Amino acid sequence: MHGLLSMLIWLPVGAGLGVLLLGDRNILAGRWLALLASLATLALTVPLWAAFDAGSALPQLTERLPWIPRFDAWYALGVDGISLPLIVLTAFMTVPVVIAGWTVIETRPAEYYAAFLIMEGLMIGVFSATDALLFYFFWEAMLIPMFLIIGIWGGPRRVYATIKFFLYTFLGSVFMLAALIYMYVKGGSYSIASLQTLPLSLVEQRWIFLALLLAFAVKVPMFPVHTWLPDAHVEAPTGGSVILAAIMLKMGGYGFLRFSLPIAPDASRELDLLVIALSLIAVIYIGFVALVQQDMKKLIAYSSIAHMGFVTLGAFVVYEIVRNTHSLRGAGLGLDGAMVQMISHGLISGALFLCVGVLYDRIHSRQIADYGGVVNTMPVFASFMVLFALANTGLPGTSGFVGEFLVILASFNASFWYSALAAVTLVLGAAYTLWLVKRVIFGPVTSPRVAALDDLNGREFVVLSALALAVLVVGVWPAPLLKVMQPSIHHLVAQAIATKI
Amino acid sequence: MNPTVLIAIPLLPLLAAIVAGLGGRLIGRAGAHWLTCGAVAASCVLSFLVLKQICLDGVPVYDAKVYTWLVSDGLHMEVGFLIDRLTALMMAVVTFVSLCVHVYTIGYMSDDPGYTRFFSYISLFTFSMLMLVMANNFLQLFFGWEAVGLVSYLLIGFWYTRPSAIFANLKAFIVNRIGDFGFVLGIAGVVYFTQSLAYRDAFAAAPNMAQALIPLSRTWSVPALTLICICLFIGAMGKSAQVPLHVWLPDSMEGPTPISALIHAATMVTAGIFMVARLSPLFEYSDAALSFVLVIGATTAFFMGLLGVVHNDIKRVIAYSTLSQLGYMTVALGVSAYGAAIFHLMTHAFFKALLFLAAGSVIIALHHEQDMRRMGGLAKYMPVTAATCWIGALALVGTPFFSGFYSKDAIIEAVGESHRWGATYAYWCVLCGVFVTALYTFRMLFLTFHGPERFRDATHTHEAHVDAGRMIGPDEPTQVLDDGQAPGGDHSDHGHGATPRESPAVVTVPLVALAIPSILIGALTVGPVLFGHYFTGSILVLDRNDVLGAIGEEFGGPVLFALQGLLAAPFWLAAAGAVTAWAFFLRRPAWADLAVRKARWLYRVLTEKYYFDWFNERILAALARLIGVGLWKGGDEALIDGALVNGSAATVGWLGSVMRRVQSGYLYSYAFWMMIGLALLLGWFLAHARF
Amino acid sequence: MITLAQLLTLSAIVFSLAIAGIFLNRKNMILLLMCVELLLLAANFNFIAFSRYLSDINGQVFVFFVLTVAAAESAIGLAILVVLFRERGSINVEDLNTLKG
Amino acid sequence: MLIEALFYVFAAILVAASLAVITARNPVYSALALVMCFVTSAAIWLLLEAEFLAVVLVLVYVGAVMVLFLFVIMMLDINLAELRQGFTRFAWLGWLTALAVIVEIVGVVWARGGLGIDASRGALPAPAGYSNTLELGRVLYTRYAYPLELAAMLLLVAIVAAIALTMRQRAGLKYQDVSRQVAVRREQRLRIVKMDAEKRP
Amino acid sequence: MVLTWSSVAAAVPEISLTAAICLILLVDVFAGERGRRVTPTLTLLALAVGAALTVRYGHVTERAPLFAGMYVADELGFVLKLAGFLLVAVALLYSRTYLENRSILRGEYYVLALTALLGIFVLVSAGSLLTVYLGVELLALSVYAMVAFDRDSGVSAESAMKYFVLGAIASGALLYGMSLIYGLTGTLDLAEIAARLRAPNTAGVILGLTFIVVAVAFKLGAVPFHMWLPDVYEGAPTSVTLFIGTAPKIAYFALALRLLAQGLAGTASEWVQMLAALAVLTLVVGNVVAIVQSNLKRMLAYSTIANVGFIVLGFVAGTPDGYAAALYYTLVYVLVALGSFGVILLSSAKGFEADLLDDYRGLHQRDPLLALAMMMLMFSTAGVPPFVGFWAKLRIFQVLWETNHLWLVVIAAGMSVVGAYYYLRVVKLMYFDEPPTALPAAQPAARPAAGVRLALGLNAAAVLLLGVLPGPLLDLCARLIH
Repeated sequence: MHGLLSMLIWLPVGAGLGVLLLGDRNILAGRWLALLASLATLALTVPLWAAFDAGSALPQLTERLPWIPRFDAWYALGVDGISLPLIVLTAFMTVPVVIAGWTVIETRPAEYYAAFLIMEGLMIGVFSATDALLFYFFWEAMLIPMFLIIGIWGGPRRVYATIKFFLYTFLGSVFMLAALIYMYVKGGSYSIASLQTLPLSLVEQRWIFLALLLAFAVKVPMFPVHTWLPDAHVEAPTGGSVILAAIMLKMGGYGFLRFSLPIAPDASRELDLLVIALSLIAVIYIGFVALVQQDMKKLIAYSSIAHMGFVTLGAFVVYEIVRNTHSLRGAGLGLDGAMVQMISHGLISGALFLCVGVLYDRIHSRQIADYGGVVNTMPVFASFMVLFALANTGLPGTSGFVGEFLVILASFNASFWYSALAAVTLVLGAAYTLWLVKRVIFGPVTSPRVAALDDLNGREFVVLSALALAVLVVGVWPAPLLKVMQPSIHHLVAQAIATKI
Repeated sequence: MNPTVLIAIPLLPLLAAIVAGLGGRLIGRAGAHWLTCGAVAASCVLSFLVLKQICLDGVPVYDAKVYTWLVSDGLHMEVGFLIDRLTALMMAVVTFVSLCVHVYTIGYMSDDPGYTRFFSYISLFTFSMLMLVMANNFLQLFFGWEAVGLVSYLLIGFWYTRPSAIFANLKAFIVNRIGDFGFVLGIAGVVYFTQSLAYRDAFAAAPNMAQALIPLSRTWSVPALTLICICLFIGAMGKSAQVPLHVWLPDSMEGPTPISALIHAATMVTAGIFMVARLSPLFEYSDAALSFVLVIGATTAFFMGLLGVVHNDIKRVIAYSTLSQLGYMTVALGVSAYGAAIFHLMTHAFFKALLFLAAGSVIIALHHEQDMRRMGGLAKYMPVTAATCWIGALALVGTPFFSGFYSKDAIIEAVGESHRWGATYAYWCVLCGVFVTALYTFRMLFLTFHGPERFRDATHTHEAHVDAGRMIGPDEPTQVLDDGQAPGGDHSDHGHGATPRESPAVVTVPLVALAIPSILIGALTVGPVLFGHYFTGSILVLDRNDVLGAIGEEFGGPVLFALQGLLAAPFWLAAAGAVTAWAFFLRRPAWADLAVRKARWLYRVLTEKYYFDWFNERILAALARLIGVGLWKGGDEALIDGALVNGSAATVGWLGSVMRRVQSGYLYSYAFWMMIGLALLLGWFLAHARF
Repeated sequence: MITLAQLLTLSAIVFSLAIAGIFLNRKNMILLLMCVELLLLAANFNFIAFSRYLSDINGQVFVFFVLTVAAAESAIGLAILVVLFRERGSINVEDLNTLKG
Repeated sequence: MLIEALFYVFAAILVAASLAVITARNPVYSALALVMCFVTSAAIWLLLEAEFLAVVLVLVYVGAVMVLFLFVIMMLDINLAELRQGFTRFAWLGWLTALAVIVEIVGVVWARGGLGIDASRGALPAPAGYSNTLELGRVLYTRYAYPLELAAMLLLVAIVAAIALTMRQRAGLKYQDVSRQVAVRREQRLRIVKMDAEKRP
Repeated sequence: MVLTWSSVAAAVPEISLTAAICLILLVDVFAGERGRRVTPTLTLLALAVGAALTVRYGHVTERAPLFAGMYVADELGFVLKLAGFLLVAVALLYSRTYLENRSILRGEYYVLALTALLGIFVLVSAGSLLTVYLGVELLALSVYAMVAFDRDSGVSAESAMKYFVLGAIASGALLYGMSLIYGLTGTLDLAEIAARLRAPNTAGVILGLTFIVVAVAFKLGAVPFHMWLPDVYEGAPTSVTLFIGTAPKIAYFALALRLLAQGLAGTASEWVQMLAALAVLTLVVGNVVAIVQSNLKRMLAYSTIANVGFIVLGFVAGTPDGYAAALYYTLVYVLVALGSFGVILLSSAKGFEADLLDDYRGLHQRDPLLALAMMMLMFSTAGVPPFVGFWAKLRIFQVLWETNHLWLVVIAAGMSVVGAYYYLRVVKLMYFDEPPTALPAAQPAARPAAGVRLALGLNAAAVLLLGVLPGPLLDLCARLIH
């Protein structure tokens, strides 16, 4: 089906503009338009998945129109095994966000929906662009709606948080842009495929790698450039947190896979220990930090950082594997793990933020201390929350397990210690997540406010059920997901270990 | 073997669990228990069918995948079943005990509002445990491993409004996770060497792995297999509650009693034992790992048993007993007597489940009273319970002809036979353990079923107890369930003065059903299971390690074995323990008080459970929180956010406020800066110009 | 004979003194306008000197235009000065600092 | 030789007058010093045989511009006493910078090869019958027609700007508007009232 | 020398503009009070006619010298002049209500605007040092007068005075430099100068060059010759700020291009270094000081300085590609500045300047269109896609890479992040903050016509459209330079 990707990008964007035009006065229509558009986008991913040939590593369903002939920049789209799951994830996660905001957002609802829909389109654009300039275009443009979402509908410190978010990401991206332009100047094309094959000296690669690292590390986020995330999450409205955690962070991981490894393989090899060290610090350091959080969203935000540490670890452990074993076995494992971890984390963290949102909508507090014994008044909600919490701890049978397991297996190939340090998350993750659950969900009812809680309403139930289902399906049978990625990951491994010098 | 049957065995309980869990309101309480009991009964029947096929019909070992979980980088991760004698035995034990517990629960939980939820959980547990034992690969093993942990977590915290329960379940999960940490590493190590998760590939590669080294630093490498096995065993330590990861098990008694019987005595906690036995082809090649296993097991066996002597909560006493018995099994593993370990596992499953269920029966009869100091003389009110409990206790202490005797004696003999490093230590531990076992077991029996009737005491405060029960640690806080805290179970109107009545049939029938194998199973199966070649093909024992084989050469049938046992040290030690218990706790309670006073420090150490909990909560947890706060406030907030992020923002702002001062508003200063700029440009470029 | 170097030196001195006058004077705005005239005079010196040196009339034409511009410029400058004085009642350079930072 | 001597004399006066312009405390003195600058400059230009410009300089500058300056000084009625204070303590820095620029330029001018041309020679003597004015006039209206038009526009701008900025009609101020006076019509000034003659009682 | 129509047809913008100036001046003088109302419309009409005539007659594709080489007609000039017509027309359109509310809606204002435009045209087509100088002065003198135009405003007069004095120093420096260049090359013609100057250059040439660079830097607003800019932007009536923030930038770009890149091409190796140093200073000072401002006009002034830093970087590249990038940046910047100051103008009312940042609190709730437009403009200047400002920055980065200026790329990139902060601050005020409870009492005043708001909307839409489809304008800029 030609133009499918374009439709995926522009349908939500167009619908977003439509909602904006309808305005706050016709918000009922606007809401339904938003919901239908997000559902339609999700529905469009079905033919996308169906049309995708899982046997090929090449970009598929490609579209190519001249955009800026002067720079040889094209409006070029395509999906491969790495971007396809992320696109589906994006389309999937936007629906709950739209539904979750249904009655909650009272100020400027039209703009709220518009922002999310436009952002959805832009994010799909990021994942489907096969032209680096187009990629960057979407990548940056997406900051604007998120900036507004946090800033307008956020919590009390929203301004600080959103500006921090914007500047942090902007700082990273600007240097990525500089690197991309450098390569364009050198190679004469912005096509990602040609950037990947562009011969670069080690010095060049090193600089490019660092520039890209800055951009992607901020987005992932990696220690020590992670501090925007807790603030942004805490202050963002529920939908904002969900998208931020579920999709935006994935762009960093996606960037590593799409740009850093293939474009600067030699520099990646040279500097892989840096990334691995930062990843492991993320897992452990952030795990400890998460342990002592008083704010639910902050805790989940920190947990996101720790989990995303597995993505970067899985991506870069490849080089250590080659160095250690002089073979490639286990290399794909790490990358597969990184990919699955991204998808899974998208589902789980999104679900957890939605759960917090459910509570926040009722009590208007995110402080753990304000809760306790929620299970007594909200048993159905409690079941969901416990499920997602357990998924967050990487329980087998949920999606959270798959990625972590693969990455741990892979990193053992590199070094026992990487594997051991990464596996610490089993303990720390369980500790901070379940401690949260213990304090919030279990126990006797601690306050009259908790006693007055109503259980999930229909909308919330549908949303959380869909997510729960997704978490379980990916956990119980991840094979289809892996199958789709396999050729692309193989291709990526080959690119990553090839030398460009 | 029919794969459909095999799939049905775990799947039936799963489906029942899902239906009962999600549709509990639709099918109602009766629907829930009929459904789950039916499902478990069906899988029990099927399991026995499988056992029959394997043992009697000589059906070959089944090893095939069910479905491919995922394929990554050529590594096939599958869900599949390995059905051999070991598995079949475990399946039978698991489903049978589970069935008993299901039935028992109908009575035990009858007035609990979480009735359907409970059935859903235990069915889910049955599924998970079956998946664990039926696995043919590490992935599924780990899957089941974690799943049983999950259900254990849910069930310990079943009464989620009780702070102690939700504390206990969190503790259980985290401690288990520490074990899993090792387990995962072990699995990763196996995958590293074999590129496969399947047992058969790992077993095939074991001799090679035994040669390989894993570098832990530039200069220090350790034998790969030892490292892997120790890692795997750390997992087992968590699940099977070996020192020092045992701390969760006593606390887990916060869960309802059927759970204690099913999960924390009979099945789940033995998963670690099962795992090591299952992986015997790996462990066999690493003496160092086995020595490690041996020492850990021996320590657990003796020292945990000691704790049973001083505690008053009936369930806790049985829990410490479980710890100790698990230690025995571990010791057996450590001396390569895997068969003995599994054998003990099996017998222990029956009699320990029996003991727990009996204790539960007592607890219901006394309206959720668990403190033995408020029991006594119950035998005449609850004859069936008392009788079955006695049977279980006799089995536990290893009375000849009872099932426990065969398994335990085999272990002790095997340890005595072994020459592995640490075997001597282990031997003394297990031997003394026998005395200790008898001591706490009979103490429990006497305090509960015999002696003065203390349950009529209406007052609740411990200080009010001035009778014989007081002598054991009046200041010890016991886990007593306050009636008001049991959800829905409002027993306060029953009054404590009422005469306890024997429990209903749904409770007693499972007791009897478990009592029978507790007596007989040992004698019936010791020959083939322990000394025959039952486990050949399932468990690998290298010839040089084959202690059971050595003992087996002298084996002349179960009766002779028992008669020989009458003459052996363990029996007399057990008898001594029983007598001591009789003397101290029935005949002369004052002696016990005296003993406490004489050895106050020892008593203190024991009541404080060797300070493990104190260390974990006060030192480890506090340290973790301290590190967390330090990294958060110091690292994230002060250093990164404060100094780097906001610091650079503030620096730019400061720079701005300084630089704006240059823009002073005075025309002459503007002109002056232009002149300076001109002069500098001229100076710089003329200095570099060509003259 | 007057050499080119002499003339250029003279103009350099006048030019620098003119700029120095602008930033050394802190009181009187009118003086600044005068300094501007001096500045243009210095430039004119250069043009004439080069024009004569090169025997090229174009330089002198340039001076002619500069003189025109300078006249226009001083007219506008004085007009602004008048407006300023009317508003502020002062032509003190140091009073001219409401806009800053 | 004489020309050179005269040059030195005028140059010295020019520099001194320039200094006086920037250092005088009274703006009137400054203006007069500036007149001196222009006059000496004109003299030097005469020495250089740029007669037309020398004349124009005196006519336009001394005659018109400087008068305008003096007119404004007088008109604004500035409190001279207040303006008397001179330089501040950072003045030395200003002098130093000015000196630096002078040194830099002069250094280039006098250095060997600094300009790339021989700066030690003077103007070539004008050919016989050479008329500076004629030469200027010849190019001004041909080659420089376009700049000349622009110069006209510039002057127009100056006129418009000066008028726009300074001509103001203050409310409450009585002034004549000649065009309105001329354009006045009878009806605006004169109302003829018809009224009946008073009746005698 | 015979003047024929065909020989001056290329100069039709200047000719029509001069005619329009005279016409409007006369109409304004003789039409009396009622006629004054006609002047703004007439001016817009004149600009439209001028543009039309230019399109019809003034389109040259080949470089052609006119008026003895004093005037150079080329396509660059053609396009820039059309842009000038458009910018001045829009600027005047935005300004009308503002002028009315401040009682400075007078014919002279429009005449001065047109003479300034004439100065711009002269500069754009300058072929000789003399015409450069005259263009600069024509533009500068008109603008000085415009800045002081609000005679009731002390700050206006103050800023005009500062502008005037400093501007005079700059033109003195320009003249001084020109005199040296003239003396050392013997010609005033830029093409001729370019032919005679060859690297390596003598110290004298560099001496002259430095003076000229200083003057150009002053006109552009590069540090440390920028000091007039914030004061003038803040002090001038907003309509004038709008004016000087837009069309003259084109002229100053042309100034830099004609003088440095074309006339003094032989000294490129020197002025590239000078400009590099100035560009770094400009980027740092502009961005950093903008952060601490509380007046929006002043903040935008520093933002202008920061943007000038980027334009100068285009010249630092020293290649035609670099000049094309600078041209593109200039056009883009001017478009954005037009919109931003337009927002200020449209937000203001009688007695309410709307020039403080705090005046924009909650603008989104009071006037969503203005807020949306302003947000788009701010993100554009910050260089965030999908707005056109992104491409401008990208272009600059690109030419810097092409010429291997690693450190300039790093500094420019870092400074864009710093810069983003204060643009975000404006968005924050408009969108995240609540409007002040006590709004200044609205006085009966003229409201901008719907058409003006529409124009502003189109202005913002153009920023988006050019951002999504940047190709044509990029191509145009490249073609004009090459």
